Amino acid sequence: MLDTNLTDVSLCLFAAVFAVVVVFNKNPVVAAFSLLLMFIGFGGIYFRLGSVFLTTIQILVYAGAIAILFVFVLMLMNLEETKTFIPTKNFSLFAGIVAILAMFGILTIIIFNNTDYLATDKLPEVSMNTLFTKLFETYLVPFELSTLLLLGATVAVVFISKKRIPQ
Amino acid sequence: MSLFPFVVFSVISLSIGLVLILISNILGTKPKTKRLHDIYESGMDPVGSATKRYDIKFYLTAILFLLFDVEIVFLFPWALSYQSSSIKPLMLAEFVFFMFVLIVGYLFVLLSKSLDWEE
Amino acid sequence: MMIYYYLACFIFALGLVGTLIKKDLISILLCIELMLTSVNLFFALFSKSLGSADAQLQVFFTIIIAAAEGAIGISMIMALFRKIKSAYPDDILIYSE
Amino acid sequence: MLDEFLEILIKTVVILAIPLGSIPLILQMERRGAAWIQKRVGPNRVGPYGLFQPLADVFKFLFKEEVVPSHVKKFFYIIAPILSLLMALLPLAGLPLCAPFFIGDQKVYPEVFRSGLGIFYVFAATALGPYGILLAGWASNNKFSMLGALRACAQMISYELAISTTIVAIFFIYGSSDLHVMVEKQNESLYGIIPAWGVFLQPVGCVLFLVGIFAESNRLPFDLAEGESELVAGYHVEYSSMKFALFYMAEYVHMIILSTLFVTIFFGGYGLLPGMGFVVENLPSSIYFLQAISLISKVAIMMWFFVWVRWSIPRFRYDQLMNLGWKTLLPIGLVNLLVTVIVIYLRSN
Repeated sequence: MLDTNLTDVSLCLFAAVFAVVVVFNKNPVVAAFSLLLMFIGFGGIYFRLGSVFLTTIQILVYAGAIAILFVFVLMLMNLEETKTFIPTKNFSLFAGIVAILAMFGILTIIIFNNTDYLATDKLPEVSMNTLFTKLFETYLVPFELSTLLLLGATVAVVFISKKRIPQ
Repeated sequence: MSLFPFVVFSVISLSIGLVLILISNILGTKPKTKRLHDIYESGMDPVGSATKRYDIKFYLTAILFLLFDVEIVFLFPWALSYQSSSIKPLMLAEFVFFMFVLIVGYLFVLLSKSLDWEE
Repeated sequence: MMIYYYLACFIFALGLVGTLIKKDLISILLCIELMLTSVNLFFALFSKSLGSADAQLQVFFTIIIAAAEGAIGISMIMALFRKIKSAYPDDILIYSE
Repeated sequence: MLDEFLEILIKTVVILAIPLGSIPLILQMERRGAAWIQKRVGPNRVGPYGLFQPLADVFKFLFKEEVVPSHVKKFFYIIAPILSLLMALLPLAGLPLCAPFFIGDQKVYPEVFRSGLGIFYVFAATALGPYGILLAGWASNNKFSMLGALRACAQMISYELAISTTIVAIFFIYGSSDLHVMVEKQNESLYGIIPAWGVFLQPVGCVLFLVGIFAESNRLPFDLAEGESELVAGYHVEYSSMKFALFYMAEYVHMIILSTLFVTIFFGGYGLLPGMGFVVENLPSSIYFLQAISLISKVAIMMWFFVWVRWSIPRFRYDQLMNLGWKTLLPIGLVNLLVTVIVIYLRSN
């Protein structure tokens, strides 16, 4: 599992570059499009990891629906480019420090807690069938509850956007 | 499993478009008048910006699509695993409940007139 | 394999920075999606490392939450935008005073 | 490694050449067909029966004056048609042209990208279709383009829902997402007489899918994205010369892909046409070739159907279109799914 090859590196670079564009770009529409490309890159990563169905969901839901929603709304809203980011120098410094802390925090937790499992290679692949069986047997209740969550979201969306707000 | 075939395929497809545009760029005549570069608006001078705000229905459609799409995508694994499942009655019950919630959501959206385009 | 852990950390940190420095609500929402995706990647990686299906199933539920969050978030932003013609939190503060 | 690369390259070229090469033929068929339906003559000047007309069009596109308007976002304006064509071509990598065959004792799959995802791959790749259009509309910085792109996108995503419900029902019936498995199951026969095509197992789903592909590919009667009387030409109003041609190609490739998917799911895919069994008995090695011919002729019939509908049914109004998608097709799809599942459950007990 430690054998990182060219595919992994290029996939990571692809995703990382577009993630950087999402954050450090002045034009929100460009940011939304790079978010889309990053999602597609993540689909590739899931494919490399052998979780094929995650790739499907990643592309269908994230790239096919969520990213479309963002692009749509940004096109409808026409935000000004100059107002999107970086207020002051001090604030950026603060944000940078927070980011570095966060990154190293997560890494230390992962690496120094238990490195054994990161190196194992001979584990069986999780097949699509075991995954689905588990979803519909062990995770039955969360699965059904998630539909209720979506129902709630639908109701909320309809109410929020229906209400005519007086000018 | 390898992503290699996919990469080859997309690079070739991408290069088809690129090459065609390049060729037409080289062969095509260059425009002679300035007026050609104006916004196309039936010969009038355009008024206002193109990215003004459009009808709110468009984004409502996109949001509702997102919500229903997620629900329907989660039916895919169900449909694929039903045949090989050992507990078919339970699976059916799950499905019926799922569809019930989905249809209730749909009816709510329908009755709230969010889907009406004519006003 | 390890490189994906680095990537996930990096993207999570980027999302965090984005939520702090971006000034309009939709971009902030974009950055939150960024963080959610990186968490998904973590789950997928754990699933691979531990050879278990549970972590992958968490991704399914995270995706549902991300979808619901995106939908509600965007409709709230649009409602605000229609009311005060702006999508910047600073303006909302001014408006509420 | 080199062998593998060569194999991928050959498959890619073949899979890309067939649809791209047939676009001129389809165009000619469409023009002459339109003329025939409307009792006109149609293009008949270039070459015998006007057969070289598409070729002349290609040259015209290549030598046409290239206009890049001054107000566009230039980078995105130029990559939008390229991306559009790319997104349209991507699903091709997962579509099978014939059954898997053997070279020596190595099993070779006809798809370029054998991902284990089957139809999911095709479906996910088609879900990316709206982006090229949205990018074009936004980059053109023109009201007509923008409105056309928004309309096209809203329409495509609405009908995608109806198509998804059908695909769930299809998965349920075949129990697999692999297109080869689907075709194999359709080559069995129902009650010994009729082939077990998807259209007989899922008649309602078939109609839903058919309407869906018309809307997804933005064809008449659903071409509201470019309704001439309202939006001049929709999202590609600012595009000229080869860039416009790329959008045109993307639209036709989209049609071809969706028809292939439709035919593979509902009409036996590359299963042999009646009468071909005789040839296979005498010449067993020709079977893969004949399978490809069968698939292509089925898709060609679909293409003619597109033309036929185009000149027979008037354009919808936009609200009618959205109502059809959300208030008619989606509930029918959901009920169809529910009925299918319950009927199959009751029959298996």
